[in-house]
Amino acid sequence: MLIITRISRFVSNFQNLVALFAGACIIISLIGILSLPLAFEEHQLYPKTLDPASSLYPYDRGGVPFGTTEVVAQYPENSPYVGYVTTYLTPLSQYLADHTHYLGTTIVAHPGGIIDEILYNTRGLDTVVETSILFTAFAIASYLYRREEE
Amino acid sequence: MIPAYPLGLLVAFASAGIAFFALMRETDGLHRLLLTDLIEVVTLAFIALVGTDLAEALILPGLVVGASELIALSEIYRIKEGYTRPPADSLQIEVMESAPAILAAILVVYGIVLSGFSGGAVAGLGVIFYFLCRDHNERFELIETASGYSWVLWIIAFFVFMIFPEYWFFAVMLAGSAILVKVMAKMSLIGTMRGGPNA
Amino acid sequence: MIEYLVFAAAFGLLLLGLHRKVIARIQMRPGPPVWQEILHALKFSFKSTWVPKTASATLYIGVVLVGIGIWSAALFVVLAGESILILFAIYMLHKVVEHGFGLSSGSPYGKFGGVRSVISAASEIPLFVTISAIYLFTGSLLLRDIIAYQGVHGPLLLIVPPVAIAMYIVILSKMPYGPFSIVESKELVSGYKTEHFGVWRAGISVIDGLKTFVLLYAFVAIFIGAVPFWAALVIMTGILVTLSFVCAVTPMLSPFDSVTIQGLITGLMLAYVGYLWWVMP
Amino acid sequence: MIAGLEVAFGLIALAGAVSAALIRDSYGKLISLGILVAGVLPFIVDRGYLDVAVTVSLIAPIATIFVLMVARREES
Amino acid sequence: MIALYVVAAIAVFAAIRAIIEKNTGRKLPYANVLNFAVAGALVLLLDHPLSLVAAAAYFVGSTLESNAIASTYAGGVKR
Amino acid sequence: MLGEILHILAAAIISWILFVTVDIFFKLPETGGVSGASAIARDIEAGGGALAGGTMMGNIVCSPDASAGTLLAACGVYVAGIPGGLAAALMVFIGNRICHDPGYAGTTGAVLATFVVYAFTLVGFAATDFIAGMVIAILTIQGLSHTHASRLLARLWRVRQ
Amino acid sequence: MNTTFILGLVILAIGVLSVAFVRPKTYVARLINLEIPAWGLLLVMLAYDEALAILTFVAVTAIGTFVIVRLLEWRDASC
Amino acid sequence: MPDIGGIDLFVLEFGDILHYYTPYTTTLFLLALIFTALAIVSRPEGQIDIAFGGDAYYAKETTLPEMRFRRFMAIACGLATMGAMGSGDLFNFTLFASLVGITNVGIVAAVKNRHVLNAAYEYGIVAMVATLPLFGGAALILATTGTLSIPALAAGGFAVPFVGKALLVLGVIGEGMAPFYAAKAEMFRAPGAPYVIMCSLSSLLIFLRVVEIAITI
Repeated sequence: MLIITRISRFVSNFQNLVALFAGACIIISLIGILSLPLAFEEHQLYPKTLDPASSLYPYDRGGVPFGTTEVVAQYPENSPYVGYVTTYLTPLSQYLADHTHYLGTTIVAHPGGIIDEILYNTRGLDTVVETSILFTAFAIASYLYRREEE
Repeated sequence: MIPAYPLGLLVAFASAGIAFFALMRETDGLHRLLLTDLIEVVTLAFIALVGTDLAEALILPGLVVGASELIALSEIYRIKEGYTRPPADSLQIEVMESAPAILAAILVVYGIVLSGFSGGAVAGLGVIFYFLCRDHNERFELIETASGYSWVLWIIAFFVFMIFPEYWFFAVMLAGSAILVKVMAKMSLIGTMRGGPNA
Repeated sequence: MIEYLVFAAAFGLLLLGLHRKVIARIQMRPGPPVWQEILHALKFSFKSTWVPKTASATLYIGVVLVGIGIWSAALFVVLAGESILILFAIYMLHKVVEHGFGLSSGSPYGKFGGVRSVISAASEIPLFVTISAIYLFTGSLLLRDIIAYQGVHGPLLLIVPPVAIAMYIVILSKMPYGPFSIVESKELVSGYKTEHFGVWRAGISVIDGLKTFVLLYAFVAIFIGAVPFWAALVIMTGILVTLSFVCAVTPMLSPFDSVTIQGLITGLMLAYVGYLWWVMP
Repeated sequence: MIAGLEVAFGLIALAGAVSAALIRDSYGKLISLGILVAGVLPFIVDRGYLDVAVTVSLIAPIATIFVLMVARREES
Repeated sequence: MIALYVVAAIAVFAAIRAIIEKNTGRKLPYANVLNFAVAGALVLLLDHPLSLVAAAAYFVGSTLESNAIASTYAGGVKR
Repeated sequence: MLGEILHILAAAIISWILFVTVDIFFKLPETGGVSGASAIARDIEAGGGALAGGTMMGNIVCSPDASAGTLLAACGVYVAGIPGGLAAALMVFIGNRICHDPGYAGTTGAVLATFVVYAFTLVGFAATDFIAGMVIAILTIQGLSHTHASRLLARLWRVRQ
Repeated sequence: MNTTFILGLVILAIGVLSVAFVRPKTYVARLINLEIPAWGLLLVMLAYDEALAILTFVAVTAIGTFVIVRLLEWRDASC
Repeated sequence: MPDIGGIDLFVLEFGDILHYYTPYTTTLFLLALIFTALAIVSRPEGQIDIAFGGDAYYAKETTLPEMRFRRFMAIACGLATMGAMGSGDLFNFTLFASLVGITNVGIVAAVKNRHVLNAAYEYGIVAMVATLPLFGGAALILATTGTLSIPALAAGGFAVPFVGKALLVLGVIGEGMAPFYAAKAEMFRAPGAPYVIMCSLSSLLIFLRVVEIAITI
């Protein structure tokens, strides 16, 4: 009975909460290490193909601009325009792609490109949720901050 | 030859274990906050190890989640500990007069070119750096409103994607620029949340 | 439909009355009559009713309706042989209803009841171990599949007795006057129910009746299998009497101790399920 | 990149990381961090991500300046 | 290629010197040599106009960093 | 192989002379441009060096000066000929502004170095030689012995005065 | 499985250790040490060619540093 | 897919991310909806506290801006919970779980009581740290199976590592289930019942959901 009381005293103090959770995570990490090696599945969604010669390197996924591109999506039937954004280049990025070789990242970060395709089209809901998290966090911070100001 | 993924996982799991061990031993609130930042890094390592385009698209939300929770928690910590007096002066060295304007200009322009999340973060950093060294008495609400509207724009863009996919071009442009404005505004707000007149 | 509800609520209240009676007899008291709880429910229905000034009115009323709603749903889930996951989800969400009762009134006693109900959140965890153990055997969580499985292989009570014990403890933690019923212990007046009176209290009685009936009936269905309805009622009464014995002879634990004990039980159950998982082909 | 160079810059990065971890003085830590960055950048450039390299090398000092804002108070 | 090896060797040397030096003020010149070496190496690694920009950005950035560290170390400007 | 090493050494000497001349001409050893430069000078003096030389070294650390100009100009010439060198000069100029440097030593040095390096590429030197040479040159000033380097610079500074 | 990847993992591990067992145990030391695993992770991302992620990660890390610095500043001002 | 939540009632498609509702998740979704509606329409109660050692009692007032802010957070929490209930994608689910964590902190962060803020901060640290098991678990499952879609994983043919599931469950438990409830219990001392119960409801619901996920995949 004594040990139970001691455990419950430890658990009831919320200052120990983080330590408790950290302990649980350590155990899981150990299980993780013990369960190695885990094999890496080779058939992944949205695999990479690298073409160092391309001016879009490392984001050149081929395809025809304003046409279709092969994108390994989970449910291609749900995104009828899958692959359209992947090949799209705005005039600016087209200019960069034509004249330089090492700006692939900038070109792809500019609207269009595979990452925008994933972030905005096939997995757009992730982005919605994630911006909501940002929004909520800022709502909390700015509410607290401005309440102090008054 | 050991394959890369299990090796990476081994390091990631070990790092997670070490980080959690430190967290378990730590009692000070602010040190705990710093350690959570460390744990964010380990989290991203897990995602980065996947190594596909999808992983990259997942790192971005992961990053934003970590940063935003850090912001909210730091503010709660400040209120909880009752640190209410704004900091008196910032760093007073020569480069603080010369560097911010140029660097911020470069970063903001580059951020606008990038657009999207990455652009927002880069441009936001530039704006923070600028505000850090200048007197800032711009309107807090104004930036907030701008960011709110851009959020709405982005949501609209998302639904355009889902419901009228034939207007995808319009949607991708809208989404890219709205996210840019939104993230930039949010990030620059941190720069202004340092006390001072109407900050 | 409605007659099932009325019957279940009335029978559940009758069981609760029996519960009080058995406890009283064990403790050498005469105890209230068996139908006392039913009378209570009827009595409260006709008493004057309003909402306290400090209360959050909508929540104060709404949560009663939600409580009745979820347990009615639970009853039909059990009767229709749907997924027991839904049943247990409702069981867990009963917790939220308790919070709603406790916190909505603004009374300190109610609030403490509500806070304790958060503390006792550990009592739900053995449930999920139960679920996973059952799933290991039956490969399905639909109640009708489980009953069908037992029709072939015999009652689960005999196949996996520890799991049945875990479920028994889960039911025990929801019984009044038991070792785990910290949310309505007497130092908090009536715990989360303190500030609900009149029709609202009658509503709570209905919830309690339905809850008791559904949990016991689910126990019979999950661990004993298909039996005639009257036989099920008899078995339920029998289980209730054993529960009353346990409640009568054990002291009430302090809030955190009760949680720790439930946590330890969960740990044991996890080990057991892990063992089962290991030895199963 | 040629193996010898990889080793050289890897050593720089590693030395920077280890010394940043071990040095106790804030300024020393920051300088070691600069050494770490110096070791990392050639790897980025070697892979051909010049835009990334430019951004990283501009952002790294900004982060250092942020840290300096508190390091100064610590020392005084 | 020899140029690249020379630069890399100097970089390693400078990094080690900077690390083993104790005094902050005297560390910085060594770090400065490292910056020179790495900026040179960046261009030598990749012969492209943009790598000039990268080298310049790196050099300016790290100089700014050294400047900020040194100035803060000196106690900042007295106003 | 050997020829290239000799070229690099020659380039090192040429760029050494070039940047030290320009820096001393622009009075870098006189005062620290920023407080950090003065602090480095103090530390070097405390380590047995000369103050004027230390100040110049501090200024080299804290802002892109003629040495940086030479290096970047050499890089510029390497990647794009004369226009590259001039672009490098522009970047050094921006760098000077970022680092709160009031002078124009870096820009001047870069423009001068562009033409010097270009001229030497016409006589058989490679621009890469100058990059490596410049790194060696800066090593002799900043990286071998602060004491001796600062005394040498101080002596040169007295000549200028 | 190349140098970048291994180097990244090693630096990540060093960094995690240095943050977890930081000496001296001050906020600033921990804050600076936090950058080490970040650079290790950057190298890991680089090994998988996740350039855009690197770009964002660097910027967000700097912002995160700023958030904590700001908190420390408030703390210094109030204590 | 194993029939543990019943058959799919309907499926909502957002590109690669499906939202699907079984009778089980529909039940949970409806409950979240009901309590969100309650949080929208009801006003906070005037909590009465006793000053111990005397007969005095005092009422805690909730100011209007505070109430608005907390109501906003409660609604956000409800929406996040509803999203997590239907989500058919592991990573999306973890994002919703993180959103639930941060809104839970937000619901109590507006309270000025130091004790409650302390609890909220501790809870916030755990919620933030829980992103490692959550995202780590999702990433691990993605790497070892090559997909994130729950229906696809549930259809079988994938060897989902046990660690991945354990990480996911642990992450959700960290968002406020037993035995990590201590901070939550303290958070409940804050006034404002309709909003505070959203904290408990949301963590219960996402826990119920993750149990279903862990069993199905």
